[in-house]
Amino acid sequence: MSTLESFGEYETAWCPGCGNFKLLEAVKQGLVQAGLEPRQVLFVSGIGQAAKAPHYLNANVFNGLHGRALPVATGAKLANPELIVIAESGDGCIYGEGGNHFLAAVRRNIDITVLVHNNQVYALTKGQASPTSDQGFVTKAQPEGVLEAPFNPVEVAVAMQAGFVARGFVGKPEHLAGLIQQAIAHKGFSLIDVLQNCVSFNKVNTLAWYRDHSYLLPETHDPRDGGAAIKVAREWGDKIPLGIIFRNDRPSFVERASHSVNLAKTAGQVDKTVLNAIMDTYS
Amino acid sequence: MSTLESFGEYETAWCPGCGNFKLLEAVKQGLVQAGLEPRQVLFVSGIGQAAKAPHYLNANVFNGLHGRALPVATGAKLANPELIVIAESGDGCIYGEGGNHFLAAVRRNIDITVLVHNNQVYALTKGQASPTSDQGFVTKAQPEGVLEAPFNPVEVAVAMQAGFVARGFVGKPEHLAGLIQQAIAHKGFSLIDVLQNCVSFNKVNTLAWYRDHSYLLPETHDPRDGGAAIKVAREWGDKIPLGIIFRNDRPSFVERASHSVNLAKTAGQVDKTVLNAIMDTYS
Amino acid sequence: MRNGTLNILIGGEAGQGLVTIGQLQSRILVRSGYSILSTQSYMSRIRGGHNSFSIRVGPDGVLAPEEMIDLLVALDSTTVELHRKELSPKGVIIADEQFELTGDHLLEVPYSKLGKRKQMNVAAVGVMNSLLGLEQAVAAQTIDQFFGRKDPKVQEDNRQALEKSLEWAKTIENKTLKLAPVTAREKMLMLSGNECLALGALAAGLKFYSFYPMTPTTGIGQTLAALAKTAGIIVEQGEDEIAALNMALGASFAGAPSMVATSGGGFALMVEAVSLAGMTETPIVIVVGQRPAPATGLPTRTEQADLEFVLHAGHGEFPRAVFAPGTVEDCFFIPGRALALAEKYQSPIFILTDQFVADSYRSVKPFDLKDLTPVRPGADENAITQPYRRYALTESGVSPRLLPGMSKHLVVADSDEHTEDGHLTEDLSARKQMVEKRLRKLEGMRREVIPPEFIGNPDPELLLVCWGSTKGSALEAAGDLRTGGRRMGVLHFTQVWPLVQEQFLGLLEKAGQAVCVESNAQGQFARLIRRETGFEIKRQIHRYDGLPITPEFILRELKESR
Amino acid sequence: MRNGTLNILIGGEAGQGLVTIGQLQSRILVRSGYSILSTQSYMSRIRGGHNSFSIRVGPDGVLAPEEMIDLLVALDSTTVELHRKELSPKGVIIADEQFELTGDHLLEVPYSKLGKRKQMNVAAVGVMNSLLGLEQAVAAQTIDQFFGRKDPKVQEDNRQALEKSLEWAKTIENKTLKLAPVTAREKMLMLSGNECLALGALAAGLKFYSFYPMTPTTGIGQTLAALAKTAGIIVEQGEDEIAALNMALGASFAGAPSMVATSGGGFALMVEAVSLAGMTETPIVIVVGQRPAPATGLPTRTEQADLEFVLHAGHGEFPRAVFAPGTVEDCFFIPGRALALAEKYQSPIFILTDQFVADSYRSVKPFDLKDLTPVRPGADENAITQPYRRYALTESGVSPRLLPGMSKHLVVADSDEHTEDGHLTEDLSARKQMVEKRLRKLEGMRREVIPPEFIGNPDPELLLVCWGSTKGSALEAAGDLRTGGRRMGVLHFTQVWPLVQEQFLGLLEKAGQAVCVESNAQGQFARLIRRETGFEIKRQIHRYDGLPITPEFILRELKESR
Ligand SMILES: Cc1ncc(C[n+]2csc(CCOP(=O)(O)OP(=O)(O)O)c2C)c(N)n1
Ligand SMILES: Cc1ncc(C[n+]2csc(CCOP(=O)(O)OP(=O)(O)O)c2C)c(N)n1
Ligand code: SF4
Ligand code: SF4
Ligand SMILES: [Mg+2]
Ligand SMILES: [Mg+2]
Repeated sequence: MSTLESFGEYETAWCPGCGNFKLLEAVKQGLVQAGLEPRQVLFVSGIGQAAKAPHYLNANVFNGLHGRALPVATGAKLANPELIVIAESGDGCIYGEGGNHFLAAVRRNIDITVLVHNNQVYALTKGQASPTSDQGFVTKAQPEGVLEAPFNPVEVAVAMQAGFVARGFVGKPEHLAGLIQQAIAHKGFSLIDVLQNCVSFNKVNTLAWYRDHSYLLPETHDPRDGGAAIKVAREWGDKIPLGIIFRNDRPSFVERASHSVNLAKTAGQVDKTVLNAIMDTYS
Repeated sequence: MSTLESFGEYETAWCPGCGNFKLLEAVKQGLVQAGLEPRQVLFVSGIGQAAKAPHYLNANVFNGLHGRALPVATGAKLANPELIVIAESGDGCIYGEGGNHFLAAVRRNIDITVLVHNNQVYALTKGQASPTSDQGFVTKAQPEGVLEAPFNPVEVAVAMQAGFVARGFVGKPEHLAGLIQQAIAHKGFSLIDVLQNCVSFNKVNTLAWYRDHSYLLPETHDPRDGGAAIKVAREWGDKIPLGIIFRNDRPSFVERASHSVNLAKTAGQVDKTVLNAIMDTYS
Repeated sequence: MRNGTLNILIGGEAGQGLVTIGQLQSRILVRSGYSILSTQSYMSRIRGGHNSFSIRVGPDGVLAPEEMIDLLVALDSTTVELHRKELSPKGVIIADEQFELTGDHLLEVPYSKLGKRKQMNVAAVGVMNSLLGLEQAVAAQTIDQFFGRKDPKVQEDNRQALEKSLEWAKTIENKTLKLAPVTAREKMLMLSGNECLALGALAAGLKFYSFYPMTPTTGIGQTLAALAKTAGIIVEQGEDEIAALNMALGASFAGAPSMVATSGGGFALMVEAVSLAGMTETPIVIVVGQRPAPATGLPTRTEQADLEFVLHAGHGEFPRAVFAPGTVEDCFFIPGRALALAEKYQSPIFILTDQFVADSYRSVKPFDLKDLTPVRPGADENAITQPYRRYALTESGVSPRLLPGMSKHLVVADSDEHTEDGHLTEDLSARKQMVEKRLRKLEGMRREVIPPEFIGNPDPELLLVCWGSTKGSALEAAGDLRTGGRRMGVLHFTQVWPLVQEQFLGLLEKAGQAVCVESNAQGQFARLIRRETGFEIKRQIHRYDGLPITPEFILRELKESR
Repeated sequence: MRNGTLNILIGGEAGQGLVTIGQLQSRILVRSGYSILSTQSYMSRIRGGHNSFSIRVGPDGVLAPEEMIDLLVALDSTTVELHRKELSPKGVIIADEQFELTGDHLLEVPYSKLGKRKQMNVAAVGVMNSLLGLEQAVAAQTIDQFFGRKDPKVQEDNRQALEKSLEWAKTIENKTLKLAPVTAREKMLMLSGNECLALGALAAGLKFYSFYPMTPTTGIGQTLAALAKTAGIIVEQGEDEIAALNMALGASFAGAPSMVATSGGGFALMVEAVSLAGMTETPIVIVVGQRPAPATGLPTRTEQADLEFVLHAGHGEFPRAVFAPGTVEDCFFIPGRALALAEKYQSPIFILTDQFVADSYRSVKPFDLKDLTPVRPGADENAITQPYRRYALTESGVSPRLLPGMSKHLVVADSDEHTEDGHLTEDLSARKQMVEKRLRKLEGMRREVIPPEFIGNPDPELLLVCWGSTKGSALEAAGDLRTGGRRMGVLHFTQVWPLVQEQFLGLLEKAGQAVCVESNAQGQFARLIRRETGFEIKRQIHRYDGLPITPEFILRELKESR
């Protein structure tokens, strides 16, 4: 049985007061609750402050390119379906640079968990607008304020019938840990969008702001009710819902595939009889 | 006043029976109805069978890369807001390779019209699955059938509150021409997803299939009613809605910008007094 | 009819079934014991336009495509217009009598009387077979198999069309096209470059293949997709090329020998992930099928203009190797070599093909699969010294690669500069060591380079230098000149990076004159040789109109540009 | 205290305000009439870690950064630990007395008594100013301006802190750090490489700039964004780098002189669109700010390892030019040159900078803007021969570029191979002509190359060859050796492509020994010179640990590696 200690304790490069610390704790907590050992888990991240997170715990890690966590995670899961694959990165990374992969991963319903540190800003590059930045948000790159409508990942994921769609908040780490545990348990694509304060570059959507503007979904919310889910998913601003917003049980990509294999285990083996038969078809 | 003849008549490289022919006619018709001259219009396309379309009429054309019609169109519109910019390409181009730009263009609400020849297949490369291919669709690249859930562009665009979202059908070219005219007139981002039969590579979603599975939205459908729109947008399969599904009047990107310029007209001019003042701030 | 071969060209519009006729006829020839080289020339459209399928056939090895046509099978009258001028003096044009053509060399076929409209393909094959003097049984059996036996009605129609057309053709008095009989009829396979790449990779232990469709490499993915279930591999179409390569890197990291394929434009999108493979030291094989660019260019034609691009793709410095198969057979062996090298040096390894070799069919001897050892990813867990460090500094630059979840150790890979344990670092002395470690791997790769092949007179007055798919044409052109009395040599590179000058510089210096032959406009390989050795190959032959370099092209250029 | 300069290093954690102190002190020095070169060294994090800001100052031109420190301003005790060994014999460490440090050279400052916690920055500046012997009025005025005058309370606190710290520092008996007085105090600007790139482009008529944030070029976009409204330009953040470049191509096509900037990894994503610019012949300027790679590498450090990558980026063959500013001043002039060249030759033009030059501040003379002629896109409609053909074949390879909607003609641009009118074609002879047309433009570009600059003894025994930002260090190192009695030369390339060998080969051959100095591991520029001229620069100095090449580094390497 793993414990919090199994996942270690590392020095970070984050700012004091950053929401990432609580998020990291919640991740460890969620892994423990899920009963996972470090070696069973593969974290795949992109680039950004959020994307450093997997360096700060014990697990297998592939820290790749900005925006490209999802395809790497998908490839790893396809190759070795026994790995618990968690893609963890920032809002800019997953919804911005990686937007196309986000759409594809939802459509594939690949059995990975995606954990987005959504601080509504590009933090590592010192504060430009991200796809989730609110309209009017002023930065050095957007001195007149953001003109684009913000991307609501939860709404798009629900509209696309993603398998498991949830929102967490670093101000509620216990709740977040529970979401993580459930997302991992879900067979298929799981998204957890996490409200995370950035003390250095987002002075609007602060910890207090998130606390004041979010609410826990009541027990009466049925995440399997698509109609209700899309309404809740649309909420943002004054009333940001936290919890599992939508879920369904459509079979995951691997479950739907016509043949299933663990390539990491069959690697190194080629059946020469099969191969010869294949070659013969070309004669 | 332009006429159908103003837009010319060209030899094409399409297959006899392809839905693209009717689509091309509808485009010309729509332009005539919109009262536009060829020189006022810029078509931007990507790569694919659909993307060849702008070569077959008189207008300004930028035929760019597979998947990249939207950013080119955006740049051109920002530089010269007087141009009527129409991005025209295939489902693979706009929703597949170009998925991230699709999301961004909707968010930007940039005043361009996007015309997607949606034949649910990659035709030019001889028939692989596209993002809109139905689940189970068999191709040489997907011999066991498509495993992914299809992308419903209309649904995602409505969920993201795109300015103007419509669906047309090559089997109803007059109706389609009307949609095109209205999309051009709309100030802001307009999407027209067009059901287009591919006689060579999509033997499932044929002209007859589309005819049998689609219906014209009744007059009672109010495209400004978001709740109704999302329900209608979700329809696919047996009942595919045709018409304007959703629209709103949030100001376009250029309207929201703090300063508006026609760069094509100011190019070549630099105000040296302003420049000197700027330089002085660095002393 | 160069060098005892015969050249057939089947021409028509896209969608008229000329590929069917071409493949069918090619297979019949191969099964009849002949050597063939079939090449395809097609437009970027699905119907209409003008496409062609050429089959060069002979009793012995066919080296290269030929320009002159001995037998022109015209499915439309445009074909006759376009290709008549290429007809050899004794050449024959087979065309539907309904075209009502005029002129010499014509053999007008009453297709409407030989079978139904649908059976015209078969009838054309029948007429050809008769002219070529092939055994009827082989054709009959091949046709049967080709169209499947599902529909007995179709099968019967085909049989009848074949018989009627053979019958009709018997009356033709033309012996010039009769093929010399073959001596020993061995079992041969008919394979395209793309098919060989797919099968070669499979045989070498490929487990994961991802792609985004792009001419001319789509065929690799489709060949593999058809076999995925049987062979227990995974083939996945990505949402774009960026995804295709990143996905493959994820799969490779997790333990699956992985490959992707694309063309120049798609590869352009993969460039960032190439650099990622270099930094994370993740094995990957990348096939780039070249076609004329820039940008979309001529999507269905051939060129060799992405050499410098592939050689320098990716930001920063890291080792790589680049193979360039010279023949369809090479396309079978190179993937195995590439997968093994990728695994051994944990680096991106490239296979640079082009539309010409990718779409060419050849008769090849069945490959010997007995001694193949499939690539086995990852290091032995038991040989690991504690604590496990994914990027341990070693003399060879190669560090022990374990697979996540497959041992008791945790595996950490990082795209940032990192310490030996894989965690990101900003320690600038660690940076220096890691740069050096990575680049040391190039030394090992240099020791394993496939040396260039030298064929010809040991002391040539003229040395044709070439790489990749131009090999056959260079060999044939050199052969012709040798027959004409000149001392000729050919130096062909199947591996174009790294270059080991000891393997070839002497040959270049010794030659009376070296001529570099490349399908590009700037002489990219010649530039590379100069960069690496200082040797300037002054005389160069370039082709960049989208067609493959032929022996005749080389001979013409040699005459003109002296 | 090399060559009459003084070197200040301010060190501390990210977030402690050391950039504020550094910029403030730099500006005060510039306003006091001194020459400066300020360089930044920082980690890829927002708080913590160890960053530094160095200011090298002297009465005359400062050429390069220096390693030895004369004045170390430590905002934390780690700074003292890390940098003590770099202190010059008479150097001084300024540190908070509360650190309770021990050892020599210490000047312990009672910051808590000099002002509030927030005013520590100002107090540090005050102490420095006193030691350097600068006029108080300049400091006071600069501080006022720097922090703005919005909050009178803060302004008052700042003034008091400055006065108290000056007061306190008066008591210090240290004359070694006193700067020599300047003779003529001209008005100077203080600008970083990034700022110059932004302003230079603006002055040259830039109208559209798109980007996706990436170190070290984010500053260009932010500088332009702040000025967009005033200057009437458009600055747009793309959803990714692919969008950034494609957007800029759209804007350029429509008539806006356009530029993008990124770093290696972001540029990797732009590569396909580079090829698109080549094919569609759309003018574009692309700034690539180099940093250590592969992959994410060391995001905030410097390197020159993307030369070969940029030179060959994009599938297929098309002309390009590559500039590499040697100084911050160059960063002002090069964008104009690049925009003009891009427009004239309708091609992608590159500016290759690096983190060192991008983040360095310099005192520069105000630029003369009088004679600037902003780039004017497009050809004259009246000079067009009918019918308008966007890609008309011409002797120069340059065809008349009209702008869509801006004339009576229709403009058609195509990424496929095309005919003169811009429509896609599969005519293979048209292909050949278009390849040749596009490549002919390179001839024109060659005629306009900025020749490399040669500085030094006409007949040098040692010739330092360099490109881009290493210029200053090479010059200073050469100067030192010349002082030591050696005949030295420096050959610096501000434009690294195309290379015109007549401009430099003679110099290389004449030199006793040539040494190529580059911030990469493989000697990329030396390889390029060999490829183009056959001349092998055997001796090479490489740095690839992320730090800029300094004069001392060159001198050490010259000693060691002889
Ligand atoms: C291809 C590429 N483009 C840009 C960058 C620069 N970059 C690094 S992190 C980042 C933004 C990170 O934002 P986000 O993903 O929201 O993470 P955060 O830092 O806010 O946690 C950017 C643009 C990069 N590393 N690679
Ligand atoms: C970067 C890149 N990848 C792949 C291709 C190959 N390609 C050309 S068209 C096409 C698919 C076209 O599909 P779609 O956009 O649906 O257009 P259609 O042909 O169906 O009209 C692909 C994959 C390309 N040209 N560029
Ligand atoms: S910059 Fe923002 S996101 Fe990054 S560590 Fe600091 S507070 Fe957290
Ligand atoms: S392949 Fe399909 S989409 Fe293309 S022209 Fe033919 S029918 Fe139309
Ligand atoms: Mg963020
Ligand atoms: Mg399509």
